[in-house]
Amino acid sequence: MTILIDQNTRVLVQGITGSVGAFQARIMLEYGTHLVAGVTPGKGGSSFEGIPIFNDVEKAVTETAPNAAICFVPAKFVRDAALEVIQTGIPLMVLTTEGVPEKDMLEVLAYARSKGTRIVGPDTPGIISPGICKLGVHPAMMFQRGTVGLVSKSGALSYEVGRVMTEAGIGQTTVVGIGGGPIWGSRQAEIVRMFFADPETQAVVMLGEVGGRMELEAAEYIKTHPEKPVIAMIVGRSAPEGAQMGHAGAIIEGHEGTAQGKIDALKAAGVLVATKPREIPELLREIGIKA
Amino acid sequence: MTILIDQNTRVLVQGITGSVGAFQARIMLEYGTHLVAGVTPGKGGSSFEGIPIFNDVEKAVTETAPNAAICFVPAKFVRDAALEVIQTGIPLMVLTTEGVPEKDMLEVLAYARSKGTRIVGPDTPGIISPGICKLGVHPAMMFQRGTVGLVSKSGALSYEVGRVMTEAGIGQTTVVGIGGGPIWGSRQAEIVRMFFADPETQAVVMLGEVGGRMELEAAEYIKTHPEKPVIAMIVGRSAPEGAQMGHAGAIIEGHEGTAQGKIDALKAAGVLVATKPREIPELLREIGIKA
Amino acid sequence: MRLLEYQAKNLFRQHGIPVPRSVLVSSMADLRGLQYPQVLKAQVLTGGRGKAGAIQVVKDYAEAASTYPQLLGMKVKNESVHAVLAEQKQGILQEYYLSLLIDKVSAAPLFVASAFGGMDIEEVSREAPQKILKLAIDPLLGLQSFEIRKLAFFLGLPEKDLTPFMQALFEIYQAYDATLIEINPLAHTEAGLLALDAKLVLDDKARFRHEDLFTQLELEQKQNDGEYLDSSQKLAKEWEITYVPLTGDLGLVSDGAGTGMFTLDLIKDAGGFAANFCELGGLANADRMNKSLEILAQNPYVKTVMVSLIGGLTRMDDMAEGISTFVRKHPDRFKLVVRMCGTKADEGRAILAEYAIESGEDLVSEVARAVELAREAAL
Amino acid sequence: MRLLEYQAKNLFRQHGIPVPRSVLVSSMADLRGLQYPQVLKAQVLTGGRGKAGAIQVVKDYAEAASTYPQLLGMKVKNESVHAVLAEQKQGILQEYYLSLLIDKVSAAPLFVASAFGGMDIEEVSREAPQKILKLAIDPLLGLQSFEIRKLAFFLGLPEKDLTPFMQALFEIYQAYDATLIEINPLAHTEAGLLALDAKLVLDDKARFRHEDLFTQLELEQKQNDGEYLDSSQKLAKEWEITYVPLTGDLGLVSDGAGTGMFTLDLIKDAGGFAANFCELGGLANADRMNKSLEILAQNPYVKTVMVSLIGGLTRMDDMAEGISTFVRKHPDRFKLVVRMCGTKADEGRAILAEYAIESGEDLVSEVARAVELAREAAL
Repeated sequence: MTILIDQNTRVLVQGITGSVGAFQARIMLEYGTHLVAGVTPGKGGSSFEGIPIFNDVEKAVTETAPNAAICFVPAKFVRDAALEVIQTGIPLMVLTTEGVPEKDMLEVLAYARSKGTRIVGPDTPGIISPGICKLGVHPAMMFQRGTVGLVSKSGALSYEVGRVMTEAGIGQTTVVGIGGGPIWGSRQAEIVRMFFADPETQAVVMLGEVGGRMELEAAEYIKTHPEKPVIAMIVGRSAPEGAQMGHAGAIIEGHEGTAQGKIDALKAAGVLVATKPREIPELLREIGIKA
Repeated sequence: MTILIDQNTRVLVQGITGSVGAFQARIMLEYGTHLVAGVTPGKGGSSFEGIPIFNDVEKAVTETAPNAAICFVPAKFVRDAALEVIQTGIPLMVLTTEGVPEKDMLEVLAYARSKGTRIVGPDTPGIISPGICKLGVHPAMMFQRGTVGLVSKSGALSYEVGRVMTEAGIGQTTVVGIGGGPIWGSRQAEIVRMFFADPETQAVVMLGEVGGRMELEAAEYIKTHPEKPVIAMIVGRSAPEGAQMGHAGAIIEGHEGTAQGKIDALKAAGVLVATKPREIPELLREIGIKA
Repeated sequence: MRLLEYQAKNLFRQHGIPVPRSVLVSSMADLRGLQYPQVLKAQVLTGGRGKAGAIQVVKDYAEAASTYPQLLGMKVKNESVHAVLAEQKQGILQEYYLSLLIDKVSAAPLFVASAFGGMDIEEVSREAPQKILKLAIDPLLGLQSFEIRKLAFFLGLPEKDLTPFMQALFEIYQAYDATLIEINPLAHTEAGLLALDAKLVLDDKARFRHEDLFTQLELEQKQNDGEYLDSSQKLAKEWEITYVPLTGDLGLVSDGAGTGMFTLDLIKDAGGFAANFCELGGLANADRMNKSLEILAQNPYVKTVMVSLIGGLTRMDDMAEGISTFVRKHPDRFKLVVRMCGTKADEGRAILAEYAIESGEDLVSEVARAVELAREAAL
Repeated sequence: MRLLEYQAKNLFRQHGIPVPRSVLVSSMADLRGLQYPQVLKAQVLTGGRGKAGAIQVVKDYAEAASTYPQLLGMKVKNESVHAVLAEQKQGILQEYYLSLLIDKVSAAPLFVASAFGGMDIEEVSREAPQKILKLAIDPLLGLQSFEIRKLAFFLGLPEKDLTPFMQALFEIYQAYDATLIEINPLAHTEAGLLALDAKLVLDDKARFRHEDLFTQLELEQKQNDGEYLDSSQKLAKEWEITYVPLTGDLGLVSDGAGTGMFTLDLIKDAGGFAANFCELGGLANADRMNKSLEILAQNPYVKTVMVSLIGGLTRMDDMAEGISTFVRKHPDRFKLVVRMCGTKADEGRAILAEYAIESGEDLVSEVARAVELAREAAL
């Protein structure tokens, strides 16, 4: 099994006629993802690669019954586009766009919580369940079907790790990019929990970064729910310390955001910590994951 | 069994030190309702009839774990009071106050929907499960324990009907006043649905009025879910037609709001329609409800 | 409270809604120097002005000067005309309908729109409901661009033309607690989209938030008020007690709308004729009970009063206090029949007994007694 | 963007937050006629001014006249002082702490408050966290009265005194996309509550909504900017590309923050020294790739550049176009090592091969090669 997306995922694409949206929609189609509708205001009634385009999401939902959406619109329009999807009750939405204002994201996430829509992103490559469904921009050649769940803050880093796992013959159930932040629709601990609940996933690889406290949350969750082996890699060991946001940053985040602080917390939770992608397939083999 | 409230209901009272709140809180206490907390900003730390008073709802919730709230604050403060309760996640709230601005109610109900709080009211006497729990201002002597569910728009009319039922020896599982409107937290059809789902309730009595289309909704629900006998009484057969709100009222409500229109729709749904309270116990006896 | 057209249009202008150039005519002099043709519109609160002839197109000053006094002298559904608005006549290409109202069913502000506006909109609604779009707005989220787009596509109007209208309607709803804002027609003219008419209702329950605005609007409407309100209604308005005049001779006071309406039904069934509907509402206390009887006392035809009380939130001892206060002041004004039961009913009936006021517990028999007394009084 | 204290206080004033009377000193003349004692405060963006001696109390004009030039001449954490704010000295009864910031964990605007404000607030937060209240506000519902009451009870302040502060903070968050607004201390003085200091950060991502405000604030800060930004940083700021200068000699460009940080780690592990961190972000195209190399070219110490690319959303053919554009213009500026794989990588590497640019698929070996070339260049 997979998490979040599978062979029954029916996808609506917002911004399907833009240059990025059109390029990525074609790749998703080639991969076998069921794209059922595109939305571009003003282009309703036309079509894209045989997929009907609508002026508004509600009409697209009534006529094509999507159960997931992916958004490729520019940052200043993401709030409106996301609210429109959430209002129709679509249960899963991937926001690929970078640079969405933080206040917009707070409002989108509050509305999503109230309507029961799960947001992945923003600033994320999205989700891929190799061989089954691709809801995003992951380079497909770097992933293959398998039994390891992979979750990452950084998109590129997940490609990096996917690639060495795949070269070593170790595939993935689902690969989830949660996005570059600083506000996240889905947090690492939540994705880890989903992987723990997925019977096919045998181990989880979690990729994090310096800054914030999301990896610490994940460590706390894993410590209290030691259900499956977890391997983590935290990058930014050599990065300069981030600029502090006045006193408030320190009051809220304390001094836990360093790479070393995160590595320590993960180790204390029983997580195996790698420092290079190549160590990850080795560690997976050691805990019994077979190629 | 009962609906909405039972012997495990733990009540928080907002406005417990006001004249109406204090008077009614004492009556509820005498009836055996478990009042666990009062809230009056500025009186935190004191107590009322042995019940602790708090400055804010969150603290009351943390310390006394109520699962229902009743609000006796003046109309202009109801919005704030209700939002405060809803935010803590208390699942049931009775708003007794009349004259709450309509926009305030829209906002309260939207927030309640998003947080999963059921609102009963505003402008309602509340709820009584005779002999078990009283969350409101119903005159207790007019009700007794039994097997008929009673739901009413008008508070006074439900006393009227409760009284003749009780005199005839027919008691009630729960009596729900949904409030005088024009905006309702809980609608008649929803309460009817709850009574249908309650194993102890053998029949439902529904009291309505001229105006609006709530009784028509209930008729539609009963028509498609003919699960238990329903007896209805609609008052206002002799009332003058209400002033129309421009074209918009007619576009929205059509011409369905008359008493006769409602009576016709209810009869078509298989509901027995009474014209006087005294007919109600007679009809109940005819369908096999025993004293 | 309902606003007159020109009052509503003043609010529209403040929120950027384009309306035709207009003058509130206060004398014949105001009709000079206007650019004709003009539309002269009687400023009344009742609807159906067009069909009642209270809106007249005038092609020049001479015609305006003869039409203006006619409008001022007329009544629309019993309401006298005290003000006339002269508005520049527009060349209309298409009439749309746009309103925002508080919808009770969805418990949300609801936009209603149609590309087939004008006088026959209710017929469109009955005959071709698919030509009307209803769009509920999330009360917490507020109006969003995607919702404006949806309505613009439905109406076939450019989004940028519709945006200021929808945004202003939503602002007016939020800023003034409007329960209905209606533009019919929203006219497509050579000068772009214009609000040709304006209906606006504010929520009386939210008056505390807009005291200055309400006071000013009422001041402007004042001369109208006196006209068609009888003295009972004036007092009821002042004291904020629900009071609806009817045509009979048996006065009625109740402590709830439902029980009041049921009592009305019973009066009719017993062969009586109610003189009014009057209910005290949730905050019923001794003072309001007394005041409601003072209101009824304004009606010279009423000699008998049925008081229908069943107390939950209302305390019967308070009610009895209020009744006896009235009786002390006006000992022989009414024959009173009081139905009283519920919270503190024993205490209440003891008070009534001191004043020898008839009371009982059973509503049907008390109503029968009141109808009988009213019939005797009429003989 | 961070605001200078006086800029933040101007916004505070516009939203009704009481602040001490103050003058932005532009010459010695401004120091005459003030009511002494005054506080002279260097206007810099960096924190820790008090501990750095950049805030001085002066008891009269003579003292002010000697202190002012000292402040103007000083640097606070490498930032020169270009402006000084003279503010009337206040008699402080108690120092509170109040801020509103965007909290990443609750994904909500979060008030943080304490009755123990002032310079040691971070210590309070560590040692006695129960003395700090954190209150998340629902982003759609907005700030409510009950929340103000809760904070007022916690701080032991009257609700009516705290209300204008909390409301203004929330307004500023909503109106200007502030990500942090901090008042420390919020001082209880004889004149009531006053914001003695002000920190304000606006969300650069929301600049499109506040173009005029950002431009004006930047104009005021301009002289400061040039000072401590090197020419790479200036270009990066202008082109909106993420660029952080480091102290080494090996330039780095990546198409993602995560992969960039990982490449930094690898450079360190391989014994190299990165000259910078530079990432293109999600909208990476040929132009941004070219520009990022132009930015690195401003740093004379950089002779070797590692380009670390793994394409998902980014197309490798676009990246190769950007690199070759730079190489055509500056053929011998850098030795380039490109790690390239992912979307359209074959097409991209074909383009690089035309320009004889070294490229490979494996990050670790490409980093090793880049570190080796940098070492050779340093010899």
